[in-house]
Amino acid sequence: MGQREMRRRVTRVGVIAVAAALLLSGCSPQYMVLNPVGPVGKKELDLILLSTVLIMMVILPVLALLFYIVWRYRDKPGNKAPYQPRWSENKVLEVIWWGIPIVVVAILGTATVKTTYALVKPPETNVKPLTVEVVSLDWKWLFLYPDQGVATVNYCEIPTGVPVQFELTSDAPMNSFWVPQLGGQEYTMPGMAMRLWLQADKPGTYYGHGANFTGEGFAHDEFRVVAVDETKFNDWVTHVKQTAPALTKAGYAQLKRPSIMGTASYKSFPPGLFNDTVWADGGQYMPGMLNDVPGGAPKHGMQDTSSMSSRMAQEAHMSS
Amino acid sequence: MWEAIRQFGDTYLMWKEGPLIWASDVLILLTIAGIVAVLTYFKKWKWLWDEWLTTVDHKKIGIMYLICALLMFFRGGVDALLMRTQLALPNNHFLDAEHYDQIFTTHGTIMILFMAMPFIFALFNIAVPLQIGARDVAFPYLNAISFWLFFFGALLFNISFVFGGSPDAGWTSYPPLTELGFDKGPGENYYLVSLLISGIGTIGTGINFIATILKMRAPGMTMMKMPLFSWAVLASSIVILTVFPALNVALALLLIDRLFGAHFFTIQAGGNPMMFINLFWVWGHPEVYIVVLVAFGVYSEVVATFSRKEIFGYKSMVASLMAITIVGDLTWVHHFFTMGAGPDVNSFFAVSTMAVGIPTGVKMFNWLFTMYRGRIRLTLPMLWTLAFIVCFAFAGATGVMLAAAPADYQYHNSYFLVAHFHQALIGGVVFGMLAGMYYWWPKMFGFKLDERLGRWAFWLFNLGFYVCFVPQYALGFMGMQRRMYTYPAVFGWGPLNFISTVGAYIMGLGFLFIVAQVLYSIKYGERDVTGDIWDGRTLEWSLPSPVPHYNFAVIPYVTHRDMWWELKEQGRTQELRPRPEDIRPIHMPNNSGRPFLLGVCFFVAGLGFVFAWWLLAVLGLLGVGACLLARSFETHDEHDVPAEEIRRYEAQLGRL
Amino acid sequence: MSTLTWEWPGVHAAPGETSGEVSIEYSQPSESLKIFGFWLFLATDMLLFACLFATYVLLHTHTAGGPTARTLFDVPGFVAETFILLTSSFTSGIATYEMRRQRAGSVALWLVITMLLGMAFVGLEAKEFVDYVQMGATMSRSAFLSAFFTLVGTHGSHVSLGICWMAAVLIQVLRQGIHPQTARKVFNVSIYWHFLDVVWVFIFTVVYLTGVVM
Amino acid sequence: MQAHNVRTLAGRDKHRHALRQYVIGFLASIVLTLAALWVGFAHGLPAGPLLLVLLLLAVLQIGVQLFLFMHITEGDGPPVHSLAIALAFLFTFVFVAGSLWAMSFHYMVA
Ligand code: HEA
Ligand code: HEA
Ligand SMILES: [Cu+2]
Repeated sequence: MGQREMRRRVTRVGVIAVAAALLLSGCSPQYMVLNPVGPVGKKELDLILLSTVLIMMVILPVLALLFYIVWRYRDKPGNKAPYQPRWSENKVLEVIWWGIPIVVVAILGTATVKTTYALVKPPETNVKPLTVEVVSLDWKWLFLYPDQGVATVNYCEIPTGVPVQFELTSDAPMNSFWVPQLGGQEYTMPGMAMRLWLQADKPGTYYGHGANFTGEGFAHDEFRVVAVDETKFNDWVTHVKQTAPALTKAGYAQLKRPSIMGTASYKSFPPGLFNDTVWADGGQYMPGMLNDVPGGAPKHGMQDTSSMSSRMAQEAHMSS
Repeated sequence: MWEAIRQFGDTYLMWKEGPLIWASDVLILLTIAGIVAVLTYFKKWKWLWDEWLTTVDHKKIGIMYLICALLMFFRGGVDALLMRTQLALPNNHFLDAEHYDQIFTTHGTIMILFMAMPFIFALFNIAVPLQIGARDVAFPYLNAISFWLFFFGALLFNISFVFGGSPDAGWTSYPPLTELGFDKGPGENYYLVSLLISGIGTIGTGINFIATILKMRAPGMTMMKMPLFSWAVLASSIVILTVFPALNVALALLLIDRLFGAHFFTIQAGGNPMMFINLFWVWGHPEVYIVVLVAFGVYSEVVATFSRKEIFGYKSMVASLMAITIVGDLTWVHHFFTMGAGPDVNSFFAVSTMAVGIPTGVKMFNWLFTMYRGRIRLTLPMLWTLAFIVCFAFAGATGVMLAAAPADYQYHNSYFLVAHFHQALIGGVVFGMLAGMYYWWPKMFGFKLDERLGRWAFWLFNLGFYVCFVPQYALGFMGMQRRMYTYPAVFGWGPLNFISTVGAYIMGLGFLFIVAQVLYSIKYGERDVTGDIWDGRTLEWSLPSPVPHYNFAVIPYVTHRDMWWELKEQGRTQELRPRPEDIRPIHMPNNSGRPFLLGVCFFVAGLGFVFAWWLLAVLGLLGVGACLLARSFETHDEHDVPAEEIRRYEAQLGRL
Repeated sequence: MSTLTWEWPGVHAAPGETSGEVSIEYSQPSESLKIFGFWLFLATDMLLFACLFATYVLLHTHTAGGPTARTLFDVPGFVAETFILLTSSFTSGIATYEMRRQRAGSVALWLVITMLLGMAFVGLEAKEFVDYVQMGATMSRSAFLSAFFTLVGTHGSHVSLGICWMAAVLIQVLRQGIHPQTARKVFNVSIYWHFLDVVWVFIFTVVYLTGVVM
Repeated sequence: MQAHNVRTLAGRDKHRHALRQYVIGFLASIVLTLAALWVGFAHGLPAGPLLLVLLLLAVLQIGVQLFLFMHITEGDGPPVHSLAIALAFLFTFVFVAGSLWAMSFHYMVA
């Protein structure tokens, strides 16, 4: 094969790859990450775009240079381009290319740090936030509304325009709570209560899924976040309170068994269920938790070893 | 009796599992029978033992690593094709969840630990002693041990599929999913034990090559005259030394949890599963630099050779290697930005991660400017190198995008990540290993690999690569998670997945061309009569191909960086030919069967640990102890090759 | 002579360069190479302990209602272990010193003393472990105890291995006297021993002492 | 074996100097340990400074072992083994401190 032809092919593959990437990542709503509906997702998208632009500003010239050099200095009889086999040092050039990446990293680093700190705060401060406690189970998602007193499985209603404080834990192997259109994910870990701020600005039903592998049922570990305006949200709460059954301790134990299920709603749940779960899975040792409890003593359970062995029995049961 | 056999078959041989397992069983038995038959028919047992199993010669050990790496590439590749077949269509049921989980786990583990690692060790062994003008590595016996530990570790991992069940919790194997409470099978034990065994061997290799490079260079070869590939191996070995202990500790602690009921990572009795994740990535991130740095070394050699030009900015190249070595060890937390360690932690590790891009970028520019004002020959090694620059620029770009912590909250565990790391691992490491293989193949075997078939392989593999992995970036933006064995149709992930699968098959085709190329070239490949088939620059090209077992009849005195090329320029190549009167008897290490035996003992002990068959474990460990003691009492492990013999041999090669 | 040109920490004295003389363990390239390899091994071993220490520090308060460091550790016991190990580090140093003076008999004697001290240490530690287990403080009682037994046990098994290795070296010294190869072995085994002492100092400080006083 | 070509060491007092090093090292290690015990038990320092002092004493102990016992400064050729050990200390610090920092989760929901 001639070298020219080969070169053309290199170019073609490169161009197709770039074009495909650009075209595909279009504005179609299928691209959830690129079509955020809340301030958190938007901030993250901004950073994604900034990083893409910055890095492409370096990468694309590099590739252009590559193609030019290979074409110009190919080993072909009669090539008139200069040949200097000992030209191997140039201070100015080297300073330039130590310098360019440093500048880019400095810019991107600053933006990253800013966004990182911004995302641990509520996206909006003058609206009273809603708190939703999330427990990932094998293989379903339990949402508890401490202020409303209701609970749901595999779907989560939230009011639009209100920052939502998700408190995350797991009562199964570690998972990750991800609603791409609202914003990035965070792990749900047994024995820990993590915080994730999200907010929906537009009503709609948004896809959510466990993002960290949890075993056999992982592919079906899906849930939905339903954003509605505030009055509809309140109506929904009232509706659940009137029509749904209660989640009992026994019901929770049942729920915890590994299984795949559809959605469910509960008009109430055992008080302190979230905290109990965190404590039972080792929460007493987590540094953040100690602040909460004077003297570091746990609020609930998990002091005597009998409950520990019962947990082991439960786990053994779960795996069988 | 019959009942007992049936029960054994059900529990360990998994006869109930169905055709996939039966087919594998049959395949394995046939392979073993075939190997035994061929060896017996050609009366090759003694040859196998004397020439290969007991060898301590770095060149042969290198070749054995290479063969294993290619075989494992095939195994991992078949896993990949199985996965891609399952994912081609939504709601597909070609594989069930259980098998899919096992397959992505073995795919990832094998590709990184049993394909990429032996591949880099193959190149370490083949090239380093020759490049620096040494007769062997610093510790040839240890080198053999390292190989056999890797070999038996890999064997143990591979038999899991047909004997007891494969691990199925991902190559990262996070607890508590991998704790006994959730995962009772022996599969996870296989993962832990086999990685531990090969991990010990890897540390041996790291020690060996640091010692070799720092202490065994030919006289006159100062560090700043050393070829860049050897520098890269030094960098990679330093990383091995600093981080492999972390992997071994993580694995050992999880094993202790599983076998002895401890609570490091359980969620009862105060265990903290996050610590495993932390320790795993203390190793896991630098691990990717362990492999890619070696590839960088290959590219540096190839670019200079095939541009017929000195490497540009040698000192910067060395500095950037060392910078990546150090800074690369400080970035591990970027694999769990989403754990919520807080903005301070995330900010620090985000910036340190991006900082690795700085020295890497310097290398990119230096490669480019090595070609500038050179004369570029598009041979196979050079083609793979050029393809690398394109591919890795994007891999690095997406890496830097991932490093922006808040953006990573959106990419993490999605197909965007899968695409990033394949681009880095394939575009960075696999391309580099193939470039290195093509480059040094004539040195190893005395003939060149066929260019025409090689070009087919190259274009197919490259085309396949982009068709396979570019759509995966898009899938990431569409919210598709990794490690899903199936997905519904509603999200529109189907078409892109289908394209991706097609790409994977094209890559498979490319791989088949490589196989064909090797087979074809064994018969018809261009023979290398000069020993310098590429017009090379460094010392290894001053030797005949294949290299005599003592490497250098007379150790050269090095005066220049690209010594061989320099002498060629000045018409002084004769100086690197041995003169009869300079030839002295040479000390060479003796062959030994003990490293192989040690490997067997580790294997036996390993099997004991996997199934908690304690007697077997103790027996194996006693064997290990016995081998070590025997070694300690060995006083004479070298022999002299008489000067006369060397003279005769060199004369035969036409060098005297 | 190398030992002797040492003046101040950080000042490197390359014996070959300064006086034209090399101490015996460095006198053959193949042996001095092995010493270098062994230093590298010590470097990785140090990082192995680093990971175990990190795990211990993270988990040391995770007692799951079981015994805590303060209630468990027996002060005279670990103080005795510490002094024994410190002394053995000294005696193994003397073995090196005698090795450099090429006195095989004396080397053997000091190695034996070191081994005996080592055995006493391992014995005490084993007794300590048995006591704890009898009190119900087993490895599976709590994460703290898992980490404790693993960290201290790993050190203990290093010491035990060191004793076996030292025995092998001892036999060779007795049989063959001091020559570059045996000298190198004596040197390596004794830097290994000092290294274990370094690790112990940290176990003493981070595990035991802070465990009982903080 | 060239065992006997090796020149035996010159000068008696140089030997004595080496021996003195070992003895000093031994005494230092004992004294440092006693000091640690004393600080720990007899002195009522608050937790932070106490830990600091104890760690400082431990670091001094390392110095004793490395320089007085392990001959870290000796060798043939450039002191690369000292460099290796220094690097190991650096990464020991990085991995321990880094791991504990990453695992401290200060921003959890309390
Ligand atoms: C050989 C393998 C390899 C290599 C070399 C890299 C290189 C890099 N990787 Fe990648 N990575 C992996 C293999 C690799 N990675 C794997 C296997 C995983 C996932 C494992 C799993 O979860 O299973 C992963 C995951 C991974 C993550 C975690 C994502 C997540 O889990 O959510 C991150 C985040 O920061 C990351 C970043 C980077 C960066 C910044 C680099 C940098 O080193 C890249 C540097 C290169 C460049 C930047 C390009 C060249 C430079 C220039 C042309 C100059 C201009 C540069 C600048 C302006 C900066 N990688
Ligand atoms: C060096 C490392 C390396 C390499 C080279 C590859 C190569 C490939 N990988 Fe892999 N991959 C990983 C490392 C690597 N991978 C890791 C670490 C993971 C993560 C695992 C985890 O999540 O735990 C992963 C995960 C992973 C996934 C994600 C699975 C999931 O999350 O669900 C996918 C999916 O497409 C994939 C695909 C491929 C493909 C198509 C190739 C191709 O390049 C393969 C090319 C094909 C061949 C070389 C085959 C040749 C064989 C034939 C032609 C024979 C054909 C015969 C029959 C089919 C019988 N890989
Ligand atoms: Cu990484």
